[in-house]
Amino acid sequence: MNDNYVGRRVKRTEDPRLIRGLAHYVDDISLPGTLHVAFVRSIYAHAKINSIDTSGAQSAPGVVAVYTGQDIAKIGPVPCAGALPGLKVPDHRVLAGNKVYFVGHPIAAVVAVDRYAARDAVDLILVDYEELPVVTDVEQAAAGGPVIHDAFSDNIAYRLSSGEGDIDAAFAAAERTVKQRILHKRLAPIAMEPRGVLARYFPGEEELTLWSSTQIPHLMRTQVALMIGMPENKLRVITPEVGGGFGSKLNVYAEEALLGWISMQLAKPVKWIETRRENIQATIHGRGQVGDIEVAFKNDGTLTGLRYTVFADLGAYHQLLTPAIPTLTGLMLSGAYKIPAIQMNITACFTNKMATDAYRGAGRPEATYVVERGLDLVAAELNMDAAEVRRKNFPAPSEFPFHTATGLDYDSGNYEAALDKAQAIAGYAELREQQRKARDEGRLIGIGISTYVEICALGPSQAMPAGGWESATVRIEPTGKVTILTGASPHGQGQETSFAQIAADELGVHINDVTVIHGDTGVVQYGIGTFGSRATAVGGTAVFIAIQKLKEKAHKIATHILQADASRVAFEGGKFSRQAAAAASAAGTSEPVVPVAEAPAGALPEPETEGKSSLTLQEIALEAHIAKNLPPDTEPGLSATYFFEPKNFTFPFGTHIAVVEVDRETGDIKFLRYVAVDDCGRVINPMLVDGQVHGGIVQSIGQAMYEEVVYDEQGQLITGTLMDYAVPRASHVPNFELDRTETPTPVNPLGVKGVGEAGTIGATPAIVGAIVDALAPFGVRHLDMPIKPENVWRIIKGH
Amino acid sequence: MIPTQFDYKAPTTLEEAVALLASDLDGAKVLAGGHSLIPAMKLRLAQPQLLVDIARIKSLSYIREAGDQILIGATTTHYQLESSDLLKTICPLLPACAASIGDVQVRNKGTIGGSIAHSDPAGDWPAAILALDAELVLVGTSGERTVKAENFFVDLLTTDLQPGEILREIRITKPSGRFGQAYQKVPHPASGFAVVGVAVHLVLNDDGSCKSAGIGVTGVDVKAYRAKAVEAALAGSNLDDSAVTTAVTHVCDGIDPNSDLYASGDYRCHLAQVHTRRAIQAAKARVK
Amino acid sequence: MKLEGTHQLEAARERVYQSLVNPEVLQRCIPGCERLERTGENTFAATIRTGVGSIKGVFEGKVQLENLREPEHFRIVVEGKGAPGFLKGSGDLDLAQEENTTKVTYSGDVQVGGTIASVGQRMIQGAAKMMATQFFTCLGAEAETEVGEPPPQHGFFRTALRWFSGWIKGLFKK
Amino acid sequence: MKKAINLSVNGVSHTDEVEPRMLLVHYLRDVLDLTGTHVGCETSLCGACTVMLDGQAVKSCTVFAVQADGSQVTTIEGLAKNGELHPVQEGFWEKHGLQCGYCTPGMIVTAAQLLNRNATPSREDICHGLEGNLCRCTGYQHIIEAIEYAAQKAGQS
Repeated sequence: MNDNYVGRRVKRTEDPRLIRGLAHYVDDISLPGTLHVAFVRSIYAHAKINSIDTSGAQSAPGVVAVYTGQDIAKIGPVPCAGALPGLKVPDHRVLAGNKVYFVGHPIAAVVAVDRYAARDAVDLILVDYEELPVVTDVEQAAAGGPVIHDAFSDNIAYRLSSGEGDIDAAFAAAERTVKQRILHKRLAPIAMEPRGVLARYFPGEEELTLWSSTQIPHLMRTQVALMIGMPENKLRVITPEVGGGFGSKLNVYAEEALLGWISMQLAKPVKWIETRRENIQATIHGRGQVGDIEVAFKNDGTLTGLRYTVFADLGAYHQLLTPAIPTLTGLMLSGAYKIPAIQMNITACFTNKMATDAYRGAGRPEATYVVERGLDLVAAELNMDAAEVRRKNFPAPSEFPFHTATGLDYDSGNYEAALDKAQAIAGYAELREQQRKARDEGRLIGIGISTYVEICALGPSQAMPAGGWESATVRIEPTGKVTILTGASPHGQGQETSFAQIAADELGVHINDVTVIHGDTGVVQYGIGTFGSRATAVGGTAVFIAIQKLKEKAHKIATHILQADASRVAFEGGKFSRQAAAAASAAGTSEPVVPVAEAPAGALPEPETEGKSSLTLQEIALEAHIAKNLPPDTEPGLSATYFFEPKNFTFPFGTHIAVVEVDRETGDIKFLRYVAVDDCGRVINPMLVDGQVHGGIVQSIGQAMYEEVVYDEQGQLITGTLMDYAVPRASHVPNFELDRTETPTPVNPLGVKGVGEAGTIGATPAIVGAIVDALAPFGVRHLDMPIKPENVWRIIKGH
Repeated sequence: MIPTQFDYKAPTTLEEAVALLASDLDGAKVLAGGHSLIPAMKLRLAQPQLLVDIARIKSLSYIREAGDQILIGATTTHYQLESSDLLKTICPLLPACAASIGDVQVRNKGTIGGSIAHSDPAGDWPAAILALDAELVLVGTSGERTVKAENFFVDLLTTDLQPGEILREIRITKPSGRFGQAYQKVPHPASGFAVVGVAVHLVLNDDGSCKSAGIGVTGVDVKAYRAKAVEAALAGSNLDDSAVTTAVTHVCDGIDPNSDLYASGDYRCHLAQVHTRRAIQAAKARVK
Repeated sequence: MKLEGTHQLEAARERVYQSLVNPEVLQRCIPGCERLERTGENTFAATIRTGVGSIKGVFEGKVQLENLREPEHFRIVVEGKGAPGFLKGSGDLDLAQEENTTKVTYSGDVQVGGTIASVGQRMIQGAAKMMATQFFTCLGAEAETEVGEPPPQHGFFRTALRWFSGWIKGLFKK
Repeated sequence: MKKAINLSVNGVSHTDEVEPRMLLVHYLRDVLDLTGTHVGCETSLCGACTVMLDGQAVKSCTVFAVQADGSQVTTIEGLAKNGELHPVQEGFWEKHGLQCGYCTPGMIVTAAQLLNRNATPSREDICHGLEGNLCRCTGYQHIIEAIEYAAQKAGQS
């Protein structure tokens, strides 16, 4: 492969429209005559609906229609893809029936001529509620509590135990053990663009187009088609610009199907744009686990067993992957360590809250967090250095593929190299020395380390609810322009650039001649989507292999036209050349050597290939489309499609080191340093990788220090706006010192592993570890997130 | 996100504004910068029938000296106060307090009068004007009256402004002699409102002892208040560390502190003590 | 949210009790109560227009008196629903004669839901505190009014409120 | 109840009748079809809707269109002049100051204001200047670098 683009800091091709305000998110698309939808949502966490009086709204100015749970019987249930044995699946309708189960549960939809009229009419709908007992605490839900769904006898959605090795023997024989109860509070993903849907039905064509802010256009098309009973090939989902997702748009929501259905009822375009309050109430939450971590180990720090017994707070209904998320935690409980016996016991329960589901990391941050907290506890118990106890338990690079007691085979890794590098950058030994001196002066400095492994490139289809592959089509148009269609529809990750980098190098063209198209099921072949740090490792690989297929065909055409022996025609520098000539043209070139010519106005040029010793891809593409001089039995056109099915996940890893200082008087926590060395395999664009890591770390800072979705005992969501739900700001974050090691994966030919979630997985334990370490002089070994200054102050005050 | 309907008037004189307010004492609200009122309207927690926009009354936006007083028009924006070279020289507490409000966009549009009239329990201005012992000029159909800042704040979001009255001007006695000022604030990580905010105005005697202290505290109680016990303890003291540390223990005297998700009442009072001390020390260090 | 506290009122226990369970007094003292119509022996339909500062809402609901044991105890339950959400409050009041005064001890619970719960977290405690203060300040004034005197006027409340707002220190415990 | 307003947006004069309650951001987006200005919260916090109103960065979700009557508004669409990117726009592109791009117009307008008032801001100045803008993707570091780049670039020219 050429390396003109791959591995370089290439500026994003999607940016010019975004920085000029010319990009289009769902709400930026306006169709003539669009009606607007607003929802009446439950203000109770659990209640019976005695009646709904919509008369006031029906007759209000501008109102076109009002729909309630009685009107939508023909719309199928909101889908759940988690197929676990014995899983209880409540009947989840797009509008509430005779009961509401959480604050924000949609009850009625008002359709009006504009958003102002729709909002006004919401206040005119009178719902007569009869309150029912509420259960918000997951352990109470498990223990009995008021049963939420009449169809079931209790609130336990499923129980599951997993793991390998003899866990009981490990604990029975353990020289030492530690145990800690750990909370993972609920978090709100808060994509800056809330969800939104625009639906337009064409009654003549019997076709429906949905513009939706989603991470999974194709899966959504299939599911919505099933829900509203429309042929899938008559439904087109278009994902315009998506303003962030973080897992929250890896879902099929009630509103998406309902808007499509309403558009069909009224034969008009209808639009709904989520408000931020709706977003916090009725878009999935992340995390939500309460568990006990137990670690068995030897006196020298060698780990011998790990058990995690956890209650998972699923919320009132399943969304797409709700029940699957806690099982992902179970997969990653070996962390970066050799642990011979591991067990996870899940009790997953319904509560009167919004569903939890995939939020950046999705079950894996929980695993990394409990394992890393466990390692810190082991270190504290043995009075060992936090880095050393980790180093002691790493598998060596030669031990890969490394089989874990959670049933995985880690692809490749060199954990010690990342730890060494991070320690060197941080000046770890000096930091410890500074810490000692500071403590002598009465200052509270803490150093936290996390050596994480994550599971990415989701993933082999066998391990996924439905389809873990990704698709790509690569096409060279008659004018020589390169078009890539990817199923991995991005929402900020920059695939238009990174995939174009791969293609430009592979095809020897300029990056500006490559256009990456995504997010339109009417244009792009079926795909899966962007989540689980999979876009480049799975989707990028699909692009790479599709290009190889395309080049095989081009090679065949080139051989025919050049009238050479196939073995003597080579592709180099963007040209197929007879070998003698190839050597000459291969001389070191830093710029792409075949800038694709513009097509002359009016007509395609006649191929001028007579007597040439080499052919550009453009020339071959033109021949392929004109099709007058193709080898026998060759299909015209020059395109290739590939569906890449990975054989394994990938396992990126790294070391994060956080240094904090705590204000002894106020409990304020200040970052002094933050060092991260991440290994995500081969890097396509280091600038994009850094961006992913920065963003992830800051979401971790949010989780560790600020963020928490709080429901009160009555199930009222009291962090309902960004006035109370604290998303980190610029002044909350330190300057990040990033570096990398690069251990390619053997799982895909690009060697890339994935990086989208590394920050949210690797950083939280380092930050919490640092704060706990700062408070170690007070005997503190663990604190639950978010760690607010008041928590810290109470500890200091208690001493 | 979408307020209920209302009527809107933008008078160009104060007299017109007063008359408009008087036309609907219950339903009319004054709109200045709108940065307290519009957020409440967007959540439909406030549903006024008529907004009287006083931002177009040119004569209400000014910062000027008059004799021994500083006069500030009610629609002067936070940013105008923050960036006023005059104030930086003669009363730096005001620009310092302004700079800590919300964010740059809020400061560009929000006004000192709007903030004071709204009397948010965690607003910044009330602390500063209490520390400076400001007077507020209120105007209504029956004329004008002047209220001391400490009598103006009555309760949660409740002031001495009577229906139909408009806050027209803030008057502050120009600091003189050897004085130092400081504003210390712990912003809420989400809203930016003061978890605790402490404004200090210290005047020293020639021997360095404290002649008088004005201390305004916000965020702690349902309304901003003057920490009179602290002021009293400081007056006449030599302002050394022990005097200050002892004085600040009184900052919550007589207060039942707010508790919310972010900070309990205990912690708030503790923070109030720490930041009152830090603000006093900073003010002392700034005495020229 | 729990609230509890004690008030010392300058009146005999029977007199205080009678004021407390008198619907006319309740209407005057429940902040913003515009209508209180008897619908049963001890239940009333209520319209409450209340709020703080510019934050206002109209709540339709009911007021109920329970567990009446004259002159020592009763329970009051207030419920209202409106566009900003709902609020529910209940309190047990115990009255004890102490020489010429009556000590009213109460403990209660306030719940809010809907918009006010989702956006008003920061101020709910203060608002509840303010309203409870208004309620008890008013009740105190009512109970201390001599029989036959006209009921206290609004202006009196405003003044009293100012003085009493500092006085209920320790009233609220979360 | 509608009121007539006249304002200049990106140098173009507009006259419309609007309900007094129409927010400036909805006027810009729904009436003028200038959709580069975004809505990200409903509590005047996220800054996605930031525009310049008479040269001052404001949150257009917290201004009624009627309040802007007679004013000059500059939105993200009006920041580039004669096809040339504003230095802050260039900085965001150069330094990868955006991912999903949703907060970006507000960030850029706010940063432009910041540099208008302080040509050589420190990292702290920049963070303080961005208090009113939330970004969920970038972790801010590249945004800060983008603004530093723009400051340097503007300083050179």
